[in-house]
Amino acid sequence: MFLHIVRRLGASLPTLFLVSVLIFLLLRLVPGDPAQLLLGDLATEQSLARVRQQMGLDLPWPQQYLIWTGQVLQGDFGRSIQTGQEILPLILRRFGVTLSIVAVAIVIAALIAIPVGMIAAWKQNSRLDVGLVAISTLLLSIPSFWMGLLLLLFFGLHLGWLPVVGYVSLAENFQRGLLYLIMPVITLVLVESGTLVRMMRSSTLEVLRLDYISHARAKGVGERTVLARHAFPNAFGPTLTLLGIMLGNLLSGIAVVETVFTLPGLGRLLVEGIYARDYPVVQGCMLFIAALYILVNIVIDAIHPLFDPRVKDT
Amino acid sequence: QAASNETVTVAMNADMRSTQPGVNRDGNTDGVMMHVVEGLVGYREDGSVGPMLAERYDISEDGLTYTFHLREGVRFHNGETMTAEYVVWSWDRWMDPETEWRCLADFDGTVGLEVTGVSAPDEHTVTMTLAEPSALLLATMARPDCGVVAVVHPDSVDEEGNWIEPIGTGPYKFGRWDHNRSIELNRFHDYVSRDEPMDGYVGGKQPTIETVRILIVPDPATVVAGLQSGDIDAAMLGSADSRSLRGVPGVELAVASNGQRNGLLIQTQDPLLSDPRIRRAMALAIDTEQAALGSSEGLGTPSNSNVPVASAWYGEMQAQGYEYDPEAARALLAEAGYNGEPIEIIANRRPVVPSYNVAIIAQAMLQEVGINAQVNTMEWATQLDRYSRGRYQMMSFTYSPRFDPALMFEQITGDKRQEPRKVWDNSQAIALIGELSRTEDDASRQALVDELHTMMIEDTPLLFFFPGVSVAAYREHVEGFTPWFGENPRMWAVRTIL
Amino acid sequence: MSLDDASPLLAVSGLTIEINDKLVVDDLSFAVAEGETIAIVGESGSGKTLATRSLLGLLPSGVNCRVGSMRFKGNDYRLDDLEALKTLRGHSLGMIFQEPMTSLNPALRIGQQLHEGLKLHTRLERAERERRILAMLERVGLARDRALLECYPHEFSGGMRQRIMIASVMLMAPALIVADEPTTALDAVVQREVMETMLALTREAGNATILISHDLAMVAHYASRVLVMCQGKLVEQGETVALLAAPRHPYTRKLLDALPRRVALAPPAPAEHPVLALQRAVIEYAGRRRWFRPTVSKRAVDCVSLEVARGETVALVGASGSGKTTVAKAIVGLVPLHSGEMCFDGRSLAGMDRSRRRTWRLDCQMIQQDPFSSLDPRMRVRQIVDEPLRLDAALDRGQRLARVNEVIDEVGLGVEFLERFPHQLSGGQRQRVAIARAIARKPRFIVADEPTSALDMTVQKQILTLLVELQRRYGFACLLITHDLGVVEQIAHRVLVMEQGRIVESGERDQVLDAPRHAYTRRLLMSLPQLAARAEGGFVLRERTLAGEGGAPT
Amino acid sequence: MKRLSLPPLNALLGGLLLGILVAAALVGLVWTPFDPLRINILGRLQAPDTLHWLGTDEFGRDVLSRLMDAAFTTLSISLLTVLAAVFAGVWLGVLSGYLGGLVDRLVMMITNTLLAFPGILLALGLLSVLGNSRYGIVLALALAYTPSVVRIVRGTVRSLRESDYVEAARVMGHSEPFILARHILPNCLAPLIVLATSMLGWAIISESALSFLGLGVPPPRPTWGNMLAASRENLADAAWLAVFPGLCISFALLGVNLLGDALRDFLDPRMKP
Ligand SMILES: Nc1ncnc2c1ncn2[C@@H]1O[C@H](COP(=O)(O)OP(=O)(O)OP(=O)(O)O)[C@@H](O)[C@H]1O
Ligand SMILES: Nc1ncnc2c1ncn2[C@@H]1O[C@H](COP(=O)(O)OP(=O)(O)OP(=O)(O)O)[C@@H](O)[C@H]1O
Ligand SMILES: [Mg+2]
Ligand SMILES: [Mg+2]
Repeated sequence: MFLHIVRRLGASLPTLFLVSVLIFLLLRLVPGDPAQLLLGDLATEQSLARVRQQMGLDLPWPQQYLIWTGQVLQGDFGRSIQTGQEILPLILRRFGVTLSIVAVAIVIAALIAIPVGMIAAWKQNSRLDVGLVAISTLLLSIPSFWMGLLLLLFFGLHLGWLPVVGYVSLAENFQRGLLYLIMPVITLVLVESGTLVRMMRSSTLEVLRLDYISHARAKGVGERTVLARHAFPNAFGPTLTLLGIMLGNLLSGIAVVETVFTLPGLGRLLVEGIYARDYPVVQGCMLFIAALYILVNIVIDAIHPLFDPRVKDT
Repeated sequence: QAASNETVTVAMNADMRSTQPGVNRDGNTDGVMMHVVEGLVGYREDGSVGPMLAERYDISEDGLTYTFHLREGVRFHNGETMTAEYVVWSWDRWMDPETEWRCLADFDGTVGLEVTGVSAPDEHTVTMTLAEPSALLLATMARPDCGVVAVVHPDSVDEEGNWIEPIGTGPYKFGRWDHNRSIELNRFHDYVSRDEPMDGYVGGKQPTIETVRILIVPDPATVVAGLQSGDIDAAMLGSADSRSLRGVPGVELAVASNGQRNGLLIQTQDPLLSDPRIRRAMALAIDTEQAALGSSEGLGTPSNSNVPVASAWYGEMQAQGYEYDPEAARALLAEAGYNGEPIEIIANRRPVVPSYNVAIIAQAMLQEVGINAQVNTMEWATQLDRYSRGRYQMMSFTYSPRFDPALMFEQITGDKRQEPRKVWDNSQAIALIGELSRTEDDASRQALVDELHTMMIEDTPLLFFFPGVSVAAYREHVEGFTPWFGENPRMWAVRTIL
Repeated sequence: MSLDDASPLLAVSGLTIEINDKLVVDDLSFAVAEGETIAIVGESGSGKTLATRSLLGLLPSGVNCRVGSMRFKGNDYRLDDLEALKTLRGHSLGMIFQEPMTSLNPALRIGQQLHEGLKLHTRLERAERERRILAMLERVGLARDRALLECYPHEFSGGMRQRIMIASVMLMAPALIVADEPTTALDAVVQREVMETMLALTREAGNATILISHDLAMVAHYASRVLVMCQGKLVEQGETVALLAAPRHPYTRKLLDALPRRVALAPPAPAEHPVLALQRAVIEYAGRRRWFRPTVSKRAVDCVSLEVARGETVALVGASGSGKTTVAKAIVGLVPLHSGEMCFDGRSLAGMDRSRRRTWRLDCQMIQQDPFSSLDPRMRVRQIVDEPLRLDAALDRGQRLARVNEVIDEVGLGVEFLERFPHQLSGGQRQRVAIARAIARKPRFIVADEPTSALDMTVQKQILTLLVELQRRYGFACLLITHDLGVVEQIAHRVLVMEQGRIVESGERDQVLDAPRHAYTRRLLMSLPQLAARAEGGFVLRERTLAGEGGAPT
Repeated sequence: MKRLSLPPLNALLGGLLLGILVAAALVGLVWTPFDPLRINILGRLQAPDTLHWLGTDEFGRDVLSRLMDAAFTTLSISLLTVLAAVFAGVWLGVLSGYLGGLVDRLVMMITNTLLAFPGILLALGLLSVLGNSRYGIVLALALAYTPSVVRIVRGTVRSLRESDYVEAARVMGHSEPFILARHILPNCLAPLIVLATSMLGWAIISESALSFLGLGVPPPRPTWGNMLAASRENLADAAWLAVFPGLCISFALLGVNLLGDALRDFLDPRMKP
C-alpha cells in the first residue's frame, strides 16, 4: 500500500506542476503591486524600485518562476514579503490550527452522521426518518458563516459562555485551547453532518435493497448486526469518498469560518496573502493546499479497499 | 484583570511587519515601536515637533548646524546608559543603504534635505550639519514612519549587522511576538521620564501597566464583541464600529480627530474632469457637513482643509471651504455642457478607513445635482495600484497622517508626468511647498500654508471632507486610553483600576 | 411422502399480500412434508418470491400488509408477527436467493460469512466450525482449502458464488430450504451442476425444499410436487407426474406449451451464394497498454468460418466467453476482423467500395440480448422503430410513419404502443420493439444475440415463434446466438458449437442434437431437461439418451 | 411503520420557497418599494416598521428593496454560473469521454489540476485577476465547477458509449455525431440535472462566501452575501440586517435542496411506474 501511495504521488507530479504554473501566472496577472502595498500611499519610485529588486520582483517572470520552483524543490518556500517570516513554518503553523478544527469536526460529524444516516435508512419513511432528513436538509441549507455568526451571537455574546476573540493553541494551554475550538468545530459539525447524513442514508438505502442483506437476515442475523456488519462497510464507501472531498475542501476552504472566529488558520493566511499581494505566501499556500488535496484523495483511495475489497481490482 | 495595572489587552487590526522601526513597517508597526524606541525629537499632540531624548536643541544662524543636547541618565532596556556615541551609531546604521531604511532618501539629498555629517563632540552632545538650510529636518526626524530615527543600542543587531530585536529607550521593552496572534510589551522599570506632562509622542511618560498584550484581531465586529465580553480591554476603532458600542455597559468611548484626511481624489487629466467647472460643481454639490457626519457616525469634524483640524497649523483660513450650493452646481454643469456621462468613484471596504461610506454618500449627493456618479468598490491592493498609476476618474481615499504642513501638501502635490500618483499638478503650488520646507519662521510658514489652502480650494483637484476619526474604546477599568492626532494607542499613559 | 401425511413440516394458510391495494398474493395455502421437495412455478410477477419471503418475514420495505398463518414443526405462527418469524430464520428456515452476484456481501471474506450462521445457531468451537465449513465447501464442489475462506466474493465466478451461498445455508441444516430461482442467472451447464449439488445435499440431510422457478421442465426433474401460481393465486397443484400428465388449469397448459419442442422447419431455398460468409476470421482484443511492456492482445475468435444462406437460421452455441458475441459484433461491424474475410453475397467486404459497404451495413441488423438495455430509455417506441428508417433516403416522413405502423403491427403490438416509453413495456414487449426495429428496413441479414435469454418461458416461446414467422415472410438470413439448446431446437436449421474461440462442431440441427460428437456439445445437451409430449396428451419427463454418453459434471 | 408520502411534499415546499424568491427577484427588476441604492442619512438603521418592512441599513437604504434587488443578482449569478459550467463541462466531458486517447488525457489532466485547486480558492484567485465584477464571479465560479461536470459527463459518456442501445444505433448505420446528439447526450441529462441543482446551491453559497470575504459582487450593488457581510459591523444593535439576508440565503438553499431531492427521486429509474 505504501508503494502504491508513493506511485500515485509520483503520478500527480504533472498536476502539481500545472498547479504551480497556474498559481504563478494567476498572481502576476492580478493588478496590485506588493511593493506598493508594503510602502503605502507615500511610496516613491526609488523606494519601490528598491523593494522590488530586493524581492526579486524586477526579474522577468520565467526567471522568477524558475527561482521559485527551484527553491521549493529544495524545501524552501521563501519569505513573506509583508512580514519577512519564513513561509513553510508559517504555513505549517497555520495549517495546524485549521487541521485541529477540521479534523475534530470531521471526526465528530462522521461519528454522528453515520449512525444517524443508517438509522434513517433502516427506518425508511418512518416519522423518525422524515424528521432526520428534514433536519439534515435544513442544516445543509445554512451557510457556515451564517451559522458561525449566529453561534457567536448566542454563545459568545448573549450567554457569554465561550470566548469570542483570540486563539490559544492546544499545545500552549490545552484547556483554554479547547474553549476556542468549540464554536468553530460546532459550526463545521452542524454544517457538514447534514451532507453526511443524507449521503449515508442514501447509500445505506441502496445497500439494504440488496440480496446479501436479505441473505444475512435469512441466516437469522439480528438487525443490529445486519446494519453494523453487513450494511455499514458497503454503504460507507461512497460516504468515505465524500469525506475525502469534504476534508480536502475544508482544509483549504474554511477561510470564512476562520474569519468569523478570527482563527489564525491557513485559509485566512491565504486570503490575507491575496489582499496583501504577498506572492510567496499565496504561492506557498496554494501549492501546499493543492498537494494536500491530492494527498488526501490518494489516502482516501488507499483506504477505500478496507471497506470495499472490490475496489482493489480496478 | 487579577490586580490593577497587571495586564491590559489591546486589539490591533493587523499584525506588525517587523521589529525594525522605519524599515519594514506600516502604521501598526509604528504604533508598537513608539512604545519601545525613542528619537532625539518627536511629535507633540498638535503636530509640532518637541524634544525627546534631546534635552533641547540649538540651530546655528545659517540654519546649517543643529546641536542636540542629550538628556542624562537615560537608559537602554539592557541597562546601559544612552550617550551621544549611540546616537551616532544609530544614525550611521539607518543611513547605511544595506539597512534599507525607509527614510534614507529623505536625508541623503535625494528629495532635497541632505544631512552631510553627524558627530558627537562629547558624551551628551550631537551635532548634525546640513548641505542647505531646511525647515524639515526636525519634522522628518520626528516622523513615526521613519521610526523617529530611533536611538537603539548596538546589541539590537548581530555581528553581521542583521537586526535582532529593538533595544531602545522607550517606556516598554519588546517582549514576545506570536506572529499574527499577539505581541507582548513589558514595562521598562528603569524608564526615566521627562518632567513635562505627556504631549503626543513626547513629554513625560509614566508606564504603569506591567504587561501590554496586543491582540491581532482583523475583524472589527469581533473587536466589538471582544470589548463587550471583556476579552479585550481597549482598542482604537473606526467610527462605524464604535457605533454598536454606544451605551454598552462597561465600555467607554472617547473620540478625537487624527491626522488622516478623507476625501475624493479627482483625476484632473480625465477628459471630462479636466474641466475645472465640473470639479467645482462637484464641490458645490456636496454638503461637506452631511458627508462628514454621515460617513463617520456623526463623529467627524467637517473640513475641506488638507490640514487636519487638530493640527497646530489649522486656523481660521483653513475653516474656509466650499459652500453647499446645488443650484450653482447645476448651473456650472450646464455651462460646462455636462451631459450625464458616467463618472466612476473607486472605493474600498477596508474596515480601517471610511472610504466606502464617503463614496456612497458623495455619490448620492452628486446624483442629486445630475452627476451620474457610480461607485465601484475594489480591493485595496487594486485601488492602490490605480492610485499609483493615476488610473481613475475619482477615488475615495484616505491620506495617512503627516505632521508637518509641508509634508501634508507634498503628499498631494506634484508633477503627474513624473509621479502619476500625485493629484494636484500645479507648478505654483509646488514652488510654494518648496518655500514652505525651507522656511523656519512659524508666522511666515502659516502664511504659506494659508495660501496653499486657498489655491487648493480654488483649483479643486480633490475634495477633503473631514480628518480621520480615532475612537478609543475601552473597558471602564482602563484609564488614560485616549485618542489623539496620531492614531496609535499610547499605553504609557494607561493605568487600570479595579 | 404426500399431502395426507398427518402433520406436515410446514402448512401455510390464507397467505395474502397486498401492495397499494393490489393483491399480489391472494389467499395462498399449501403444505410441505418432512424431507419433501416441492416446486412453485409461475410466470414472472406471479408472486412466488413474495409468498416465500413472507415465511421468513423478509418482505421488502414498503410491502407489509398481510394476513395469514403458518404451522411449522407443530407450532403456529402469524405471518405478520415479524419477531416470531425471526426466531425461525437460519436454523429452521433457510433461503437461497436468485442472484449469486449480489447475495454475498462483497465487503466480507467468505469465511466470515460462512462462520456467521454457525456462530449464531450453534455453540461450536471455532476449529470445529471451520472443519465443518471446509467439509461443506468440498461437498458443494469447491476445494477443501482454507485459503478460500480468505477470499472475497468478487474473486469467484457466479457458479462458485452460488455454491458458496448454498454451503452457507446448508451449514445451518435448516429443516426447510426455500430456493428462489437459484440458478436462473447461470449458464446451462453450470445451472445443472449447481442444481444437482443442492438437491443431493438436501436429500442427504433429509431437508424439505421449496424450489421456485418459472421453468417447469427444470423443476419437474427434481420436485415431487408442483404448485402453479398465476397472478398471485395458486391455480393448480399436484404430484409432478400426474400434473404433467394431465394439466387441468389453462395456465398450466400454457406453461407446458411453451416448452421447447423440436419442430420441423422448411429448409431454405437453395441459393447461389450465402448471404453472409465468414472465412477464417480471427478477432483480437487489444490488451491493456502498458509503458515499456509489450501489449498482449487477446484472441477472442480464432479462425472461424461460417455461412448463412437466405431464409436460413444458423445457431451459434457455446459456453459463456466462448466468443459468440464477438463474432456477431464483427459481422455487424462493431469490431474489426484481425484477419480472415467476410463476404456478402459472395463478394468480399474488403474489396467493396464505401457505398456498397454502406449498403451492406444497412442490410444487416442486430437484435440484442437484453431488451432492457438495448432501447434508449428516453425515446418513444415510435422514435425507436423510426430510427433505422431515417437512413433510408428514399422514404419521406409519411412513408416512414406508415412503415412504423406496419412493422409494429407485424411484431404483434398495437399502434397504441407507439407513444410509450421502454420502461412502460414488459420484457417481452420490449424485445418485440427491438425486433421491429431490426426488421423495419427489411434487412437481408439479422444477427440475434441471445434474443430470449432474459425472458421467461412463455414469452420466450412467443418471441421465437414471431422470429420464425417473420423469417418466413421476409426471408432474411439469421445468425442466432444462444447458449440454450431449447431455442436451437425450436428455430435453427443448422448449429455451430463454439468453444474458446473456435468452432468445434457444426452440422444440421437434428444431427448435432441427436448425435453430438464433441464433449462440450454433449454436456450442453445433458444439462437441458426435457419433457416429452405424450401421445394421449400431457407430458412426461424424458431422460435424454445420447449416443456415446461422456462428460460428467465437474 | 406509517407511510408518509415525502416526495410530493419536498417538491412542493422547495418549489414554493424558490418560487417566492424568484418572483421577488423578477418583481424587483421592475419595482421595489424603495430605490435599493438610495441612501437616506437621516433614516439610518431603522428597525423594521410599517414603512420599511425589513428595516433600513447603515445608509438608510430599504432592506426589503435591497433584498429584492439582491435576489436577482444572486440568483442570476448562480444560474449563469451553473449554465456556464454545464455548457463548458458538457463539451469537454463529451469530447474527452467520446474521443478518448490524447484528448481525454489532456482534459483529465486539466480537470484534475482544477480539482486540486479547491473551488473557492480558484474563484478567489481568478476574481483578483478578472476583477470582482458580476461576470468575473460567474466565470470564476463556473471554472471552479466545470471539473465536476466534466467528470460526470465523461463517466456517463464512457459507459453509454458501450451501451447496448448505442451499439444498436451503430449497427443501424448511424454516424457517430448523430448517435452522440441523439442517444448519448440526452441520457447524460438525468445525472446532469441532479448535479446542476446541487451546483446551484453551491453557487449561492460560494457567491455569498466570496462577498463575505469582500471578493464578491462589489457594493453598492447588493447581494445577499455582501449584505450579510456588511451587517456584521452593526451586528449587536441591528440584528435584522444579518437575519434577513441570512434567511434569504438559507431559504434559497433549502428550496434548491428540496427541489433537487424531489428531482433526484423523480429521475431515479426505480421510482418510475
Ligand atoms: N418491493 C416491491 N414493491 C412493490 N411491488 C413489488 C415489490 N416486490 C414485488 N412487487 C410486485 O409484487 C408482485 C409479485 O412479485 P414477486 O417478486 O413475488 O414475483 P415472482 O413471481 O417472484 O416473479 P419473478 O419470476 O420475476 O421473480 C409483482 O407484481 C411485483 O411487481
Ligand atoms: N471489449 C473487450 N475487450 C477485451 N476482451 C473482450 C472484450 N469483449 C469480450 N472480450 C473477451 O473475449 C472473449 C469472448 O467474449 P464474447 O463476449 O464474445 O463471449 P460470448 O460467447 O458472447 O459469452 P456470453 O455467453 O457470456 O455472452 C471473452 O473471453 C471475453 O472476456
Ligand atoms: Mg422472484
Ligand atoms: Mg455474449
